[in-house]
Amino acid sequence: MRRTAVAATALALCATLAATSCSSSSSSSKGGGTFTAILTQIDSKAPINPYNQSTNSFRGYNAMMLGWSKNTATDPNKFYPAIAKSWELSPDGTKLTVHIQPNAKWSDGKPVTGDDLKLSAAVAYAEGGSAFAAIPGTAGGTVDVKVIDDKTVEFDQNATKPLNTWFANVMTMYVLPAHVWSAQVPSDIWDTIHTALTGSAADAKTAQDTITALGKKLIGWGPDKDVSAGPFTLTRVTTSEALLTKNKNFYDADKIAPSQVVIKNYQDNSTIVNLLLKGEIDGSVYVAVSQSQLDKILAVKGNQVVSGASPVQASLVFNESKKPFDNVHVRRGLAYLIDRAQVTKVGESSSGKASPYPAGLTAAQIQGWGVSTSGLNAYSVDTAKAATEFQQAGLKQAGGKWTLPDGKPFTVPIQTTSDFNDWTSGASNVAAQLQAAGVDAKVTASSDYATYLADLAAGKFTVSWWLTALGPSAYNIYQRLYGAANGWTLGTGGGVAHSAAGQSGNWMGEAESADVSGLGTVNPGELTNQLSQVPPDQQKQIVAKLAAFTNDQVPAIAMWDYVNQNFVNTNRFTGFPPNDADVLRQPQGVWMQLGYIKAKAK
Amino acid sequence: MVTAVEIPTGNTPALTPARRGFWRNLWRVLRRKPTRVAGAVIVALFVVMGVVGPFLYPANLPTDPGNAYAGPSGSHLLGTDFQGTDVLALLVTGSRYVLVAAVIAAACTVVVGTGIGLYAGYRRGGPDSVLMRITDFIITIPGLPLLLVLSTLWKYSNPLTMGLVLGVTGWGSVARAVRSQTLSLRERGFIEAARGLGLSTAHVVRKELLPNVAPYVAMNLLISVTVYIYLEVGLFFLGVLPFNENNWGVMISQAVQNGVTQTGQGLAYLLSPLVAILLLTLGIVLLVDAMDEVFNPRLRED
Amino acid sequence: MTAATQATTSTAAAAPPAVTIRDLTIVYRTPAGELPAVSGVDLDLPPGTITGLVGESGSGKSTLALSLLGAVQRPGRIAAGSIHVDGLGNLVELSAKSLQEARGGEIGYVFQAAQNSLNPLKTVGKQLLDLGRSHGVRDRTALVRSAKELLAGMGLDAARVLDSYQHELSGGMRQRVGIMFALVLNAHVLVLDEPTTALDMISQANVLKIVRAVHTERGLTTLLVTHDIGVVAEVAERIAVMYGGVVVEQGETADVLRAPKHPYARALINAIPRVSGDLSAARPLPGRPPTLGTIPTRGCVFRERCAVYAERQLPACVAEQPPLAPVADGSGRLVACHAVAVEDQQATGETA
Amino acid sequence: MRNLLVRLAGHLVRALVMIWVVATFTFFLIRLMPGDPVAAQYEKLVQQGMSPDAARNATRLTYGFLPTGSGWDQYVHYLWRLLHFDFGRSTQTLGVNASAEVLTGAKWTIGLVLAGILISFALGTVLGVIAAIRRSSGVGDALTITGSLFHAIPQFVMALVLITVFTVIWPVFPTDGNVDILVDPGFNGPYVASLVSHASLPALAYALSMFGSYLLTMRSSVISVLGDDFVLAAELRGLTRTMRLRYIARNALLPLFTIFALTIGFMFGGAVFIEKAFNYPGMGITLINSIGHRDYSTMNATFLLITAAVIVANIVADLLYTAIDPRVRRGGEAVA
Repeated sequence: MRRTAVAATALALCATLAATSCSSSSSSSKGGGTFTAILTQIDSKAPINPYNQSTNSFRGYNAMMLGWSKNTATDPNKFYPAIAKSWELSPDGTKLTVHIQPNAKWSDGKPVTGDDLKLSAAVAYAEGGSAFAAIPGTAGGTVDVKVIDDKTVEFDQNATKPLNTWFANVMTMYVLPAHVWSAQVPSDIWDTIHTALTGSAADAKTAQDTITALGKKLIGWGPDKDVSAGPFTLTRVTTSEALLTKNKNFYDADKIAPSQVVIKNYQDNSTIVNLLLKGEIDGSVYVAVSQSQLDKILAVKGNQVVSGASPVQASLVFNESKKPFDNVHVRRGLAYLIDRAQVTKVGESSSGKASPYPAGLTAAQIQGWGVSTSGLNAYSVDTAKAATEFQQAGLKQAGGKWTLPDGKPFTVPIQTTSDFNDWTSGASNVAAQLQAAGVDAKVTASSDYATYLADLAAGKFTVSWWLTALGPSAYNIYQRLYGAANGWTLGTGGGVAHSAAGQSGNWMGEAESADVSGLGTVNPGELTNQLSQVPPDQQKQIVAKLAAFTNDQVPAIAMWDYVNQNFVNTNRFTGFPPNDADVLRQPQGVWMQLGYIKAKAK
Repeated sequence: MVTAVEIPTGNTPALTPARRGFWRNLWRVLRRKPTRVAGAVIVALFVVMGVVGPFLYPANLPTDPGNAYAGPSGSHLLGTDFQGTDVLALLVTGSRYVLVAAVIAAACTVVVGTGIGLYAGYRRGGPDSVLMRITDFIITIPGLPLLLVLSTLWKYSNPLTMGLVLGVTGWGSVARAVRSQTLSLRERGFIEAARGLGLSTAHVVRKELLPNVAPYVAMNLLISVTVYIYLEVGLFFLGVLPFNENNWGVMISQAVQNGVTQTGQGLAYLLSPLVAILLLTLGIVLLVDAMDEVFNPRLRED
Repeated sequence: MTAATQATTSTAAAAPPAVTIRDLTIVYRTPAGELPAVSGVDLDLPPGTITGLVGESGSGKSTLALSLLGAVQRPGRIAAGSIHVDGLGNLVELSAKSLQEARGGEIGYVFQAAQNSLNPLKTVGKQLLDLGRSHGVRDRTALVRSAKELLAGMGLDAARVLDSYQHELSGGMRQRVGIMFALVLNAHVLVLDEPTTALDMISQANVLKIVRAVHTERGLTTLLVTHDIGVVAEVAERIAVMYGGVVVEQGETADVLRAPKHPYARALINAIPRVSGDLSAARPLPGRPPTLGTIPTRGCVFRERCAVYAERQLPACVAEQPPLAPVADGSGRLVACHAVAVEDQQATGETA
Repeated sequence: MRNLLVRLAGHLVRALVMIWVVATFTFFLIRLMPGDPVAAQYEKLVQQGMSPDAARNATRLTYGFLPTGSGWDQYVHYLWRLLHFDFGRSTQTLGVNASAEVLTGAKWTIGLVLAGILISFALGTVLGVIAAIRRSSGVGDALTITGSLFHAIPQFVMALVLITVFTVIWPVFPTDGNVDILVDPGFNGPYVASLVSHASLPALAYALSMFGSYLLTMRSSVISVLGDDFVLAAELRGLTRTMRLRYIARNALLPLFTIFALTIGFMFGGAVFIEKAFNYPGMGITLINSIGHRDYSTMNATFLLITAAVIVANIVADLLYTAIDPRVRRGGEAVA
């Protein structure tokens, strides 16, 4: 559609310019194989450097990792092969041997070798890869990288403080072309890294500073011309689009159907929806749309939704340092008053599902971790139960309005930000529902997300939106509720310390522990911290305990689980992954590498 | 030698017609064209809406959650919004914030602008150049970007603060125009003459200067109202303003964000505030047209 | 104070044209309907004379002057009457094209507020060329040459003036430039609208001297519109006094100034303080001059300010506007006054 | 000529002072803004699905680009760098020069603004002359009211209307961006056509929202010139109608230069609305993004650039005015 639109307006000009040049260019773009995708950020000024947040190195297209995570709810260590064709992890989990794809070549024809991986690791130290910290004794840190041969590399973890997340963190290392990057990296970089990790305190400090300075220099750098080991190379980029061309040297080039990919910038929701309405998008990332937009989009020929669970949940979190929200009965009472299905319908009708239980987990996570739902309270709307809870908290009802014990009105300001429409709409619906139930609720909005976060951090809120259940790892999930935002910070010895509300970044202000019938006294922060250290079967028990605790104490009322909703169009390509496929949580470039997305027979 | 003798002439400068019988004049000019009467009526209606409107819906707005994005119907004259709230109710209750903020901003602009312009033009010399440098600064600094930054700093919790912030950023051109008008009145000897008669500064400013800049100021007040409504609503449209109460800007912003422009569903929801704004503008434009004729007889039709 | 009035008819140029205005009525459209600014005026400009047209502002004298170029500005229009110029015919009936050619061609006009009669953004020379182009002048060099001659004749540095913008010229210079523009295309009828207003004394005298000189040299028929009787006294052979849109007295300048007949003319002339006379003898005219809306529609237009009417209350003054009629003394003077007519009748009655 | 140079020198001095004042003002204003760029980045990444650990690592380097030291030190440092045209590094596109960030956007904004101004100026002045000459007829009235209305319709409303009409109802124009990525860049037909078709709607939105004020100003300017004596004088000298219209137009255009400069400032400011609506990657978008990311360097640079544009526009307008109006150009000294 869009191509014709351009051609239509171009017609007049073409007539006066050169008719031939017009037709030739449109045929070149036809080719049959342009796949149009959407990514969150494109920036024409950005370097081709995957570590820069504004980058022209797009994961799965022209940026490659060792492997692609399956992002499974319970096991973060499941990976699809990428640059690493296969790997072995030692039983204690501290030694990883990676075998590079034998056919892997850079787009300029040079093979991908162990040296590339070694240099990539060095850059990761400088730029902040998760498993690569140039600080001695870092738990879950890589201490050495050894090139065994051209196609084999060994990674070693700090054996004294191993973490179960290390493997995943190494596998998600970006692989960079050594022959392009080595000019930017000092040849003695590995000596510096070793000094930083094992040298004397003073030497280590100097070495760390050198590495930090290198990182600062490298972050803004990128090669002028893209050299990629992925299925595509970057051809050019404008401020709102990027054009990638198929890399003939890619090791699995046969699997890649499109001859080129256009990536659109997800600058603005309405633009994306417009493109979807024109059927121009072959594959999108998650796009938030209203129900009416969804209906319209799906009415367009070829448009389909492929969706899967997403480890993200929108919750209303309480500032428990404010009265009466420190009282669990007030929180429960409010939970009983809000019809979450209705809020979801208003706020996130198409790509959200009302959360079944406020437990800090999405429905999929509850299932994945095998949490028994029989013990969980669904907090279905029940004004009688709400009244009981409120009365237990000492609230009074007068003339249909709830008041505080001292007779002052019970007000519930709900903080949202103008940046996110689903939150704003949802918040006004919650407010409307609470008002109808005699609770004086109102919506207040921070002007933008940065201000919102600052307001939260400064405790300038009462009830606010917060993303919870951010997985996939269990630690990550509960760290959102029982982490730094709630006062639990990692101590030096691997344990956690709790600081009081309003201090050290504690803005939720929950008590350090609470008694829960059937569980006893629970310190959720400590339990959460254990999640990063124990093996999977123990994690399950902890998750169950934390779910029960959260469901009982209601530090947050989960409103909806986001649905990872990818729009695809089958007019030009077919063979998209099925619903709930784990690959949906990776970009479409990865789908192609794994054999999905085929050109449609003409 | 020729003795120049002036026959006493009745040649008065066309400067002062506004001073007497402004209202009578306005009414006469209004009556000349039905469109102008319509303009006055529209403006009056909106004023009534802003004053009385919110009292019509003291409790919760009528909402019909099962019937979102509805078109106009008997039960919802202007349809419903994304959560089924009655658009007419939103429109009426949302008028006050927008109108009050715009009027405050316009008043602020006019008062500050006129004050500074008069003072600078009257005093000349040092105070003048200091004030004019400040004015230049206000004019030069890009207003909208400034508001964007200010919107993160301020809590526009009520129309008063909103209006003040808008007004504070917008008085520059009024000040400059009033100053140059004052200077030209000076040149025509108004001030010297008045002072020669031993009149006090306050008197000169109040009786001689103010009435002469009043027409310009009055029209600017009206026009500023429309400008500020747009600015305000525009900021909401950009989604950079936090909102605490329902208003037209929030309606537009929500309608656009919920995809009304793309799906056409709930068009009444998007169009109602837009049309309300355009209608109010039209009213003000027509009224200004009439005032223009009262104040500038030169523009008067033959 | 002498009225220098040698009516020397130039023999060099073609005979100056006569201008005859008959029953001219010019009305302005106002919200209150069409109101006359000039009503039923008869005026003759004998060939080769300078006629002074005096009156207060609002008397219709400027409108009358504009009508001589067929250029009454909207919302005014010529409602009735004729303006006959020798060689052009009746201006009222001329086509727009012929009128445009006549303006600046046969009829030159020197503008009232002389200081703003030039386009501020163009030099005098450029505007001269524009003038030539508008009138289809082929020979530009000749045009410039005659402009330079005219300017030099008026005592100006011609080359420099042509290269100047309006704001670089003094008031007196601008007025001379205005005269140059009016005459450079060999006009034979010259209309001067307040040519000396806003000039200093010396400039006034110079301009008047020039007016007299060019009038004589080029054999013109000139109408000089002014509110300044001194100016008329200085240069005009004939004078016409206007009030409220009608000519109330007309005659030889010397006669009229010596013994004005119409009460208004008398009041006007009495209002002038004589250089030699007693200041207290100068009596200002009471009341305000009428505007379009306040001109009496019935009876004598001057009635309300008329000392004679105040004294004698003639019924005719209320009933109708007196016609402009010759006075009995045989001087050829015309006066529009019931009282004068009555006196004349009485006088003739007495002599008869 | 000397006159012109003296004027120019005066302008430059005042411009520099103004830029310093604005630079100082924005420096402190921006530092008063709530929110921390790193926190915002972190949460955005997390919201996009990055794990907290990865997000924390990804944002760690940003700290290195935040200014350190006391407010005064930062200010002095900032001014010192400004003297060298160094606007600092962006934290949004980490490590990239803020000036590059802003100039990339500016290029597109300037193109749109110029196109918008040209169209609106042509449309506004022509219609303004008609409205003035026909001011007592229905045509004149209609033009005046239309002008006032269009003048009053805000840019974002205009943009919304154009988008709805020309990209949704009757999709003849592309909706977003500045050029079609598939077209080979360079000076060739398709590329230019793509640029033009992408710029059409936003430029039209500018033009439609601006021509009203040109129309109204031109109208009252023409009416005022029509009352000037020299116009009547020209008629009485028998100048042809065309000649007289030319006199009127040239004189009436003078006051427009003043509003021309104001307009440019207004347009650069208004770029935010139009670029946001059309997703056109100009300075307005850069500004919004930099505010959202709390990218201080880029915000500062954008502010300064917009201010500089307004100042330069003012100077250019004044110099043009000087060049056209001999009263200013050649001073007031009389010949004799």
